[in-house]
Amino acid sequence: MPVLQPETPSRQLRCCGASGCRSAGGEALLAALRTARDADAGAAAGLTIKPVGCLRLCGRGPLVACDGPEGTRLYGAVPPEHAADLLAAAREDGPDAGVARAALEPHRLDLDEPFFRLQRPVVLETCGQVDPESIDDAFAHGAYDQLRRVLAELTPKQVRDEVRRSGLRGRGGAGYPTGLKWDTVALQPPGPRTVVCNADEGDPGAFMDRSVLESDPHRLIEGMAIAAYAVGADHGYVYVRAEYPLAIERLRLALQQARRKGVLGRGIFDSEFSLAIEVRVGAGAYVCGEETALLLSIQGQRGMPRPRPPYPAQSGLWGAPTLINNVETFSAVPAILREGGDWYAAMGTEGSRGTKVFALSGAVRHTGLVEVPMGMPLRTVVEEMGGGVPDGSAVKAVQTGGPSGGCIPAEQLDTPVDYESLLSLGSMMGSGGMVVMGETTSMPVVARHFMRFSVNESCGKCVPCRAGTVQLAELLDRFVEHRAETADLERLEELCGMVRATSLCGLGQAAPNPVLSTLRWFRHEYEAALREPSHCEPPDSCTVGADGETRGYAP
Amino acid sequence: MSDLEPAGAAAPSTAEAPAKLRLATVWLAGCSGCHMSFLDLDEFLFDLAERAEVVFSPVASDLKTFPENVDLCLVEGAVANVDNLELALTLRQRSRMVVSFGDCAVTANVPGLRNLLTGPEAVLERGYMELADRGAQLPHAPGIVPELLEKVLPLHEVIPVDLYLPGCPPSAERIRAAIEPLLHGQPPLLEGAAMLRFG
Amino acid sequence: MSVVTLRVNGQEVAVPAGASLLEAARAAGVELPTLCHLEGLTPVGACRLCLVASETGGRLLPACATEAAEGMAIRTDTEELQRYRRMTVELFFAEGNHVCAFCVANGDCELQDVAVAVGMDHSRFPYRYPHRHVDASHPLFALDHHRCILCTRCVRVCDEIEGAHVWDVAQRGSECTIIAGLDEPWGAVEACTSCGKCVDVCPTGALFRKEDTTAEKHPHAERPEQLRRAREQQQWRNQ
Amino acid sequence: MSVTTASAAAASLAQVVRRHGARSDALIEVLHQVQEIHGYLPPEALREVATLMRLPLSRVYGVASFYHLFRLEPPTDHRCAVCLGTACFVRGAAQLAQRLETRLGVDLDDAAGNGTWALQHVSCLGACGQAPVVVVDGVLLTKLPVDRREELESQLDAAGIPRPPTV
Repeated sequence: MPVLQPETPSRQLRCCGASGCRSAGGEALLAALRTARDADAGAAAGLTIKPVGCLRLCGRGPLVACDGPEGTRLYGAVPPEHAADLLAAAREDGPDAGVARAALEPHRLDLDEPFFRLQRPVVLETCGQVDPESIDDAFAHGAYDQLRRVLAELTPKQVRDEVRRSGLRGRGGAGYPTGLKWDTVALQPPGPRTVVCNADEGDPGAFMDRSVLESDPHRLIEGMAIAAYAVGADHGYVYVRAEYPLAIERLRLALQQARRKGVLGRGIFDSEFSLAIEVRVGAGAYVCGEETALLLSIQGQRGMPRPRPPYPAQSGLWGAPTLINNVETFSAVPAILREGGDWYAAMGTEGSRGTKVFALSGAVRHTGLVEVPMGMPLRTVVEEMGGGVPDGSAVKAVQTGGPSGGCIPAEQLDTPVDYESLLSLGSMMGSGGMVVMGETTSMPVVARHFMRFSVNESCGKCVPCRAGTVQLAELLDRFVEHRAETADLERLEELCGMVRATSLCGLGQAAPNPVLSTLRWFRHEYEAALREPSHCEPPDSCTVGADGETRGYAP
Repeated sequence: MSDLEPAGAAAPSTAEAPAKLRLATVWLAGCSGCHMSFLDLDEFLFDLAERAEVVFSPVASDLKTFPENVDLCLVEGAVANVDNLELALTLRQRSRMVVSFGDCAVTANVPGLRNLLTGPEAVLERGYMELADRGAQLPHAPGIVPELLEKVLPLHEVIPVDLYLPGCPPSAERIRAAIEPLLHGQPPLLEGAAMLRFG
Repeated sequence: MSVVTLRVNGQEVAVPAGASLLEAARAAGVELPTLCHLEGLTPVGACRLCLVASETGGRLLPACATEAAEGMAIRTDTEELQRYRRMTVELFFAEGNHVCAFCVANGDCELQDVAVAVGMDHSRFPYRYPHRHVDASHPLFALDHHRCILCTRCVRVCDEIEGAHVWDVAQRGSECTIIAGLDEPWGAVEACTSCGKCVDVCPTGALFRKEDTTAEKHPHAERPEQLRRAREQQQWRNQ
Repeated sequence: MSVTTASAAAASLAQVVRRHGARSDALIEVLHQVQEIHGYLPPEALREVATLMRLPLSRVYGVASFYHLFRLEPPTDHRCAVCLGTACFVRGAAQLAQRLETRLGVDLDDAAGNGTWALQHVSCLGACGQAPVVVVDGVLLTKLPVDRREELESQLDAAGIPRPPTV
């Protein structure tokens, strides 16, 4: 199914009501549309104005999709003054339709553009189609069909087999095989188990999970419920970062609706299976995306990671085996069960099956959400779909994996997007943020940006991360301020290696990655930042800077 | 390090007594305790005098200018003011081997505590104004009273250092264990609590 | 009691099931440097000094917090581990205000000891001189935050052995600090029983008795283990 | 705070704790709600939470101070948050933050600010498509023209951010 185009097009206006478009004035537009419709009740009869989730091209928000038998037209950056035009344009052969469409033409977005055409919606298949605040609309789009079928027809083991067959790997960043994780939890000694959804999407530049939560929360709930059934859990938590108020609101509403409709609770769909799901809201700590920290935070404590093993699959919440997956992972499950694991595995590459959602932003013409098959060349995503740098200059690098990832240089853009390829380039898949950088971006400055992030977000438990990132940020200051020496370059690399190898959790272990990857691909920028080797002749010629900076003696 | 031969010995060996090693000791921002400990070497000082000529030292020489061609220079104290800095840069240029001698040189130690205040102004304000019983006045004598650096630094943050001899002060035994091999052109073994412990 | 067999630096050792790699190393006669770990308290694996390498590769393992498993083979002193340990100690020194010369713990300080053990003769990382303070509000004891290395032994001994939970860690990252109560003066926290266990286990001169001056502090790091054993085995029960 | 509102706040605090059955794992939820009542987490409220939830004081403070969305100081009347997420960063957020610091006469992330205004950073607001963005007293400003000084200043004027007093 092509992206954004409903199977059975009825006459409707779909307005994006997700955060991206809201920040661009989506609410005002929706209100204007409703006012215009009410003012013109007769003419607008039979026309639905439907708030939906993300329509992908966030940078051109607010977005409105105009559906009719002749197909779907998408409009972007529509000011509320155009509300009447939108209504007119959506009406069949109204006398003003042509005029209105002409008036809207500057806002028209071409759905045949690669940005839309090359998408392969699986996780996002209903995102932008379904009203996220209506469980009935979700039902109409097939929500909970798979849960019903699974409970009636499949054993937990059959469900896990299907997921294993799909080759799905964790979409939170590390890419651990999902089926294997489910098996590990399921095969623990008898006793209570818990499922946890990690919705603490903290990587700057990543907003995939937020979009799913805001666009179709029922898909996540269904995925979690299927997982809970598959591993034998009767309790679940969704841990959402507090910075996502709209996502929290919609998720809470969806859970309430699901309980009311008997999709959650005791004896779901007349089976023996029961499940309760609670929402836990974070309070501003990136490290809580790390699973052991997340579990402590759910338990009302400081989110400080602990050494693994034991893994949460063995000993998690309150010591019980706990399955933790992220939003996108759970949300892929309903489609996998509907179409079969083999269907999913047929997409993507040998090691990385299926599709992946990316949030494309930075110095790129088309900013927004894309879901593509794994293995698509990075260049296709960034240059074709993203349209390259807005001023037409060349892409310098693409940052993936957030503060744990790295910068991939332009000359490596033909690399396929999959877990192993990105790792081999010194970056990582991460949760799916993809930030494009143009020629003007300085790499030591980028590295320092991320290091400061890690300094700020370090929990402080282990020394390499708590103190090492601070020293790394200071070293990077020297490069940014052109007062570094050759010895600083060695020290930088050595300390990066140490922090990576010795930190307790993934945050610390990955904190040096932005430095190491920029050192690998843009070393010349660091070398150019070395200050001129000084040939100080004491006493006067070696000046002491105002900051008392006195290094730089070269014997 | 092991090639530390007296500067005078570079020439083809003759039948004469081997040239003496040119030794300097320097006192930067420190309490002179390391030098006192040095003097505690007692009779070893005689052995030292056999092998080395003290060419610059606050305790054994009247020279005011740091000489050229120094073989071994022990530096006590941190780098706290412009005079310290100037001397540090000079001695590095004119010495083949520089030793950070004692905790102040190695870590900035007690002199470094003023780094807890932000900048020299705050230090002077605290010392000469806030804590003055009477006649509070900031010292200001350009060219006479050396200006304070923004921060007190350990020696190795200013010049490359070849050897570190921590301790506050390093005991005479530790000093001897470090110097004695150097006099014979050997690198000392700086390991274990006897040689390394701070404080 | 079941036993697991493993190799430490090539040497076979047998330890009771459930023992840590640290215990296994000791059984093999290998002493690993530690700062946060203390017998009798829950291991946290925070100081990273006891990291060891598995011969089969993979991530380094904190020996204090990793259970010994049958057939494991670890190395405790590779060249890489030695480099990392030295850097770790340098980072400790650089992040606090550790001035041994006039410290109450001078001469009997675990931070000093590990510096010697890893051969740290100076820190390549600039000292940061953080602004910290001294809390001398308690009638018997004082806490000098300048010397704190955030090992959390005080937090754990107060929680796990004394049961008072006076201490905790506040803030995060490089801002982390040990607090009493609601970040109050120690002397104002009613929960404190003045038992002094936190002072006994502090590896540096951060927690000390007020009567002690330079180089006069002598900790009692063995106490948590003694107390725990006595309690669990009811060694000191009357009758 | 007057006596009546203080006791009302205490009563609602007790209600908040009761709603969670005083379960210790609800501490973060409870703190969120206490902050909603007071605008921040005053020490008396934290003490009350500890008592009602039967938790050590230091545990409550440790948690409250770990999470950056919890405020331990009363907030300033006006607040400005600048997004330093990567997408905003690539589009000049660092310069924007500097500009705001100068304009308001405050240091970034100093909760006390200048007494009236405080400027904080946020790591990502998820408005990456509208980068760079700033939130002024809850209102989102998008696509700020960092490179065009005049235009930027007038947009900041319009958002109510005061200019520094001219000397």
